[in-house]
Amino acid sequence: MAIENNWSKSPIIERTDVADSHVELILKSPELAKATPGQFAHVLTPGMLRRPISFSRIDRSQGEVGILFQIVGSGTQWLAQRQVGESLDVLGPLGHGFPAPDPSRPWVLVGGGVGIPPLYSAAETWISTTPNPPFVIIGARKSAWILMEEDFKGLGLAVEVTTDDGSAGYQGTVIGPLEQWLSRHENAQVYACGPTPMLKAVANLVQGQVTAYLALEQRMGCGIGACLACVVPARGEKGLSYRRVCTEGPVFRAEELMW
Amino acid sequence: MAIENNWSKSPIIERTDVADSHVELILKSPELAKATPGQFAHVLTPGMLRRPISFSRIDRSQGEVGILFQIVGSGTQWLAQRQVGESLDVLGPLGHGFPAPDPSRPWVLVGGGVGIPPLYSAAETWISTTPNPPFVIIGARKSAWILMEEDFKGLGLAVEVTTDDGSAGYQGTVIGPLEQWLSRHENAQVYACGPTPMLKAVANLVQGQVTAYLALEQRMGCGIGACLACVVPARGEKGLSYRRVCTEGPVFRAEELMW
Amino acid sequence: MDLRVILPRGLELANPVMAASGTFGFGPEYSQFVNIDALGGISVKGVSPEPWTGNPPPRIWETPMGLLNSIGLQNPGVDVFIEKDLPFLRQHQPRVIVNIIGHTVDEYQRVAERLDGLDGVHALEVNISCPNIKEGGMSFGQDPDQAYAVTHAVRQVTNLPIMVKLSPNVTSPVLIAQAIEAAGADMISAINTVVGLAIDIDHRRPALGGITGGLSGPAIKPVALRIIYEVAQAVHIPIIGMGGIASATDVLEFLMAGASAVMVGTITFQYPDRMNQIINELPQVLQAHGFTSLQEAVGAALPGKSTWPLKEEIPYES
Amino acid sequence: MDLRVILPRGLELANPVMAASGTFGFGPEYSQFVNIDALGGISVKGVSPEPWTGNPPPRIWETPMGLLNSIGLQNPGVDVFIEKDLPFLRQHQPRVIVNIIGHTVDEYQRVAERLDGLDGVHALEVNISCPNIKEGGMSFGQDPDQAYAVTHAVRQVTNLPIMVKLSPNVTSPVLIAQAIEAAGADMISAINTVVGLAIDIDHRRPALGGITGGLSGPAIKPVALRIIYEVAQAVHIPIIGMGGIASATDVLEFLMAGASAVMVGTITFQYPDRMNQIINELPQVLQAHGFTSLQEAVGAALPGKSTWPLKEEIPYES
Ligand SMILES: Cc1cc2nc3c(=O)[nH]c(=O)nc-3n(C[C@H](O)[C@H](O)[C@H](O)COP(=O)(O)OP(=O)(O)OC[C@H]3O[C@@H](n4cnc5c(N)ncnc54)[C@H](O)[C@@H]3O)c2cc1C
Ligand SMILES: Cc1cc2nc3c(=O)[nH]c(=O)nc-3n(C[C@H](O)[C@H](O)[C@H](O)COP(=O)(O)OP(=O)(O)OC[C@H]3O[C@@H](n4cnc5c(N)ncnc54)[C@H](O)[C@@H]3O)c2cc1C
Ligand SMILES: Cc1cc2nc3c(=O)[nH]c(=O)nc-3n(C[C@H](O)[C@H](O)[C@H](O)COP(=O)(O)O)c2cc1C
Ligand SMILES: Cc1cc2nc3c(=O)[nH]c(=O)nc-3n(C[C@H](O)[C@H](O)[C@H](O)COP(=O)(O)O)c2cc1C
Ligand code: FES
Ligand code: FES
Repeated sequence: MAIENNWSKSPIIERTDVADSHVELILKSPELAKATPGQFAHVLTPGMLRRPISFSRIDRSQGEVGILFQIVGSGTQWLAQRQVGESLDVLGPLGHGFPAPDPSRPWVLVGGGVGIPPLYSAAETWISTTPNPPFVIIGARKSAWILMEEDFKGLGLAVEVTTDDGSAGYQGTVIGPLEQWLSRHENAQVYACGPTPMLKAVANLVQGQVTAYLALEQRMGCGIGACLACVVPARGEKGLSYRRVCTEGPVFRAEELMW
Repeated sequence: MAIENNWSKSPIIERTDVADSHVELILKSPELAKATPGQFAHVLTPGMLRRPISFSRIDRSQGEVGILFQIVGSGTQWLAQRQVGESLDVLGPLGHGFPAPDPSRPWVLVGGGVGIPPLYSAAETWISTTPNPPFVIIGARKSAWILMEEDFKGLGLAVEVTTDDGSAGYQGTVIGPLEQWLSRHENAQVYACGPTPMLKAVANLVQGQVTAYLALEQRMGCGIGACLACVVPARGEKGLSYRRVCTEGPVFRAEELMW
Repeated sequence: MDLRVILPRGLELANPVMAASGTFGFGPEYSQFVNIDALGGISVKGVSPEPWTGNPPPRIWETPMGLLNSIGLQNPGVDVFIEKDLPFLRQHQPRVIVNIIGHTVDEYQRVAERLDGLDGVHALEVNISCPNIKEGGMSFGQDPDQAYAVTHAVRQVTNLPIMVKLSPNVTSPVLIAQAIEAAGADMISAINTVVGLAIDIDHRRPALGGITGGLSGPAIKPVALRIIYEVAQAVHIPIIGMGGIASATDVLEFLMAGASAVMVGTITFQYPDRMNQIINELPQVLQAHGFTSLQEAVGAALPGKSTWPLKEEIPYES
Repeated sequence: MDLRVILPRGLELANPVMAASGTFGFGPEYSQFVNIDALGGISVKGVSPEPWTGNPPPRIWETPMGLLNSIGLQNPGVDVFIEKDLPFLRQHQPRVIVNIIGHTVDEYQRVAERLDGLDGVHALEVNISCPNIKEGGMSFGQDPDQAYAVTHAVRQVTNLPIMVKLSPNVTSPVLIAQAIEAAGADMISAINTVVGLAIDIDHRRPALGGITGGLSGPAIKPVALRIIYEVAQAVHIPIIGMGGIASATDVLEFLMAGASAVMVGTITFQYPDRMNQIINELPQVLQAHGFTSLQEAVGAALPGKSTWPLKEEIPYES
């Protein structure tokens, strides 16, 4: 997949408080809208480093993308205060996103917390390219943090919700429903994004027996492969080494990752 | 003179672009309005240090004060962007201001650049307490930077203007007109504020023979006497030492200063 | 939550937040803006046996998230301190830590001797960042032998709790700290300012009258934490941490790195009541991070004490 | 205004602004955001004789106006650099400075030897902040004798212009700089990062996988300027200055403090084109401050060179 890198000032055309301390911004940007699901925007905030945020929606025809984030610190706080009409300074789309699903195989989207939005963009982008719609499993700590459930349903998808505290859906993590679904589907493709412990559990579950693409998070400097800050230990062509989430990732195959 | 220190959030009730890169803000604050002319406000800006600014007007009855400043760096830039309705976080009034003029003696106000505003507050405050109105000499590098001329005239005062480049009034510094005025007035009282070279010239001119009060500038830390950052070499009760502009000053008698 | 801190030789703080030397004068200056009775302690401006003149102005300059100062330790001398300032401090709650300075070992000893046993003086903080005028002007704090000599000399003449203040401007702060401990200090305070310089480009000269100055404020926080983290593993005496603290979460960082209490300096210039705020917020910040006491947080990020299995966890950030 | 900089052994820069090692990869990474042909030079990521793995993540952490990193000098080794990266650099204008690293004197020598005489390599920058694994792990840059030894060894095997990069984490940077000069270096680059640490209070552990890290960015600018100002008075070779540069006026500060050229690192992460902007603005900034050439500004704030009578002026700030 060719990486098209750009640097733009992208106007905010919509701003939504989507959940308790979660905000989605829609940006007008034909450049960013060339993104592949799983790629990210590196957004300028007042801190010393830009903030990486995945695309929650990619509308190529309208030249619009969404970013959906949780307010966790100074940068996301600042982002949450931006208003329609202001512009964001964004490097992107960056990184290697998810590969398109093989139409001949069943696929499942497994998202946790702020890992859900990039999976929505994957669903939206590829739903029309596969005969079987993906199954969606999304989890969060509590029901207030379940993101984009209605959006998935708007695509006509079946959505299984899990919460740690049982305040909505299945009580527990996404792993239970995933295990059940995998037991019923052969030759499946798993697309997952979420907190590291969740991704580890997915990798443990599939044990290299099922194709699983995991989108990782790591603290980043440059975001474009120059500083080697964002690494994870992973097996590449040249064996085990620290590989860059910003360029070799954020999406890795589960069996590449050494945990 | 008792120092009344306060710390307040003072709302901006008026904002005026008074000259090329000079802004005056009027603050509502009964506490600040207890100030003596020559005292200053220590204003919170985004930098690591507050910014000291003298009062340009003190209206005790309305509980309002003015600060008038030139935009020179990051702090004054930020201040210049404040709008009516916002509040400033101010420590003050701080320091020792000018003593009230002896009504039996003639007085003259000598101001250079942003040293002019505190002299206006002196004129306004004490004009009704002395039978002889003060003579006013104000200078700047160029006519666009002559401040508050109309305000002085509004008090019915005679104003001599000087500019370095001759673009308004007398070409040259305030020292020429001051010398002339002093030659015609015995037992005078000089109130001066302006750039250090101007104040030095005033001190040189009076040579301890004429009472002269000089309001100094120095880079400040705390603004309240704790850090010893803001000193100038000056003679006090205990002989020559580094004395604090923020507390022993900003107003010193010319003969105290060691330059 | 009980915020008391018990330190050696009976030094007990009502809470771990103290004013840092040189940024809080001798107490009265800030008392109109700060509830000084709520502070754990006040380290006063450095005092010497005789008055010191200090450096020529300008003495202060802003840098990115930092402050350069070259006050040059101007002070009226220990006698004036005792007569004029100590009576005020005596009337207030915070523990009084007298920061002492000298140009020779003998000067340190004289000022320490003079302060020993005085009502209202609760501890000494030995500032060893002064130039040793007998030994070529390098500071006492930059050489383990000299740091030892000063500490030892002060120890001989006082029963007060002594903390010795580390300079960060050395290759190995740990070696200095070990010398200080060996010489009989009860505590280490760390860190003093980092030597820096700014250029006044309009006047084509160094910005400060003293040419170089000491860098303080949030900019140096990582340097302070590094030194405290390393020293905490190398000595057995408590550490009083400082350098860029601006919030209660900053205090928690210092505690976790190994400090038993902290001092707060530069941020007071912007926000005079910040120490009061920090003291008010600290219990809640400790609780939110799973601590049931202040003491539990001290050293919580040190090897061994950290509740996280370092080796396992660090390669795989969660 | 002519911005060219003539440095020893025929090293000539089109302008004084270069990319700092480790923040600009090997060139191609940023080339889609930056006009790299406009840069004076590029110091590439440190290269060693064999590949280095680097430190466990997390490797980067934000601090107030600064950045902590513990990359641990991960690099593919000099052979991969020559095969894979040098061809790209060779096609571009900026002078290529290869930052070299080693764990032993011998390793430094090997990588220098390998690079000598290669088309497209214009200078070596010897990063002596690496731990000396034969001498207990303290870095080569923290001891004058070891700094001398590395510099001397590299000098033996190459005719390329050599700059040696000072560590700020020492008691006396001047002593190290003098050792480097005596060992035959053509230039000094200063400064490398300042050792620091942050605590991840949520996880009760040091924030970085490598525990401590190197502090860079505007926070350290005063430290860099101080070291450059002092070293400029103590050596006769040119200094390449860096540490927190974010603007053309920052560059002017470094020039006045004694640097002949500069490198820019951390700010590039926020603003990839900042070096281009600085180069564009520099002539105008120099002019506005009364300089008619770049060279005039170099050392303009040093004693003697400063146009201001220091003694007279400093006590009476105008
Ligand atoms: C490829 C990628 C995609 C991401 N997509 C999303 C998304 O779609 N929605 C969302 O809410 N979050 C996403 N994150 C996490 C997001 O980057 C962080 O929540 C954000 O950077 C926090 O910034 P802050 O200033 O609010 O927090 P602070 O804690 O103040 O940030 C301090 C520093 O740590 C970094 N940091 C903090 N948390 C993380 C983290 N989890 N991962 C990486 N760096 C971090 C910040 O970037 C910054 O440099 C993504 C991260 C990566 C690497
Ligand atoms: C007692 C007193 C009264 C003053 N009254 C006025 C006034 O009425 N109107 C006015 O325009 N200016 C006045 N000044 C000067 C004013 O404080 C500075 O212009 C202002 O601080 C510049 O801040 P900055 O952030 O814009 O500039 P920067 O250059 O970015 O400031 C950097 C630092 O230097 C300090 N600084 C810069 N210039 C001066 C200066 N001339 N004096 C003291 N500190 C300085 C700043 O406070 C800050 O700490 C006064 C100064 C003092 C000491
Ligand atoms: C203006 C100023 C004056 C200082 N004077 C002293 C002093 O007299 N003795 C001393 O030991 N430390 C002195 N310090 C250092 C502080 O006590 C403290 O160690 C340092 O500033 C770091 O803390 P901070 O970042 O919170 O300010 C001074 C610091 C400043 C800013
Ligand atoms: C992420 C990162 C990696 C670095 N890697 C190297 C390196 O490999 N070799 C080296 O000599 N310096 C390295 N440095 C130091 C920089 O070259 C520079 O000396 C320092 O960052 C100060 O400049 P700055 O504040 O402009 O970034 C690195 C700095 C950073 C931030
Ligand atoms: S963030 Fe710099 S290499 Fe990935
Ligand atoms: S500014 Fe602190 S004593 Fe004057």
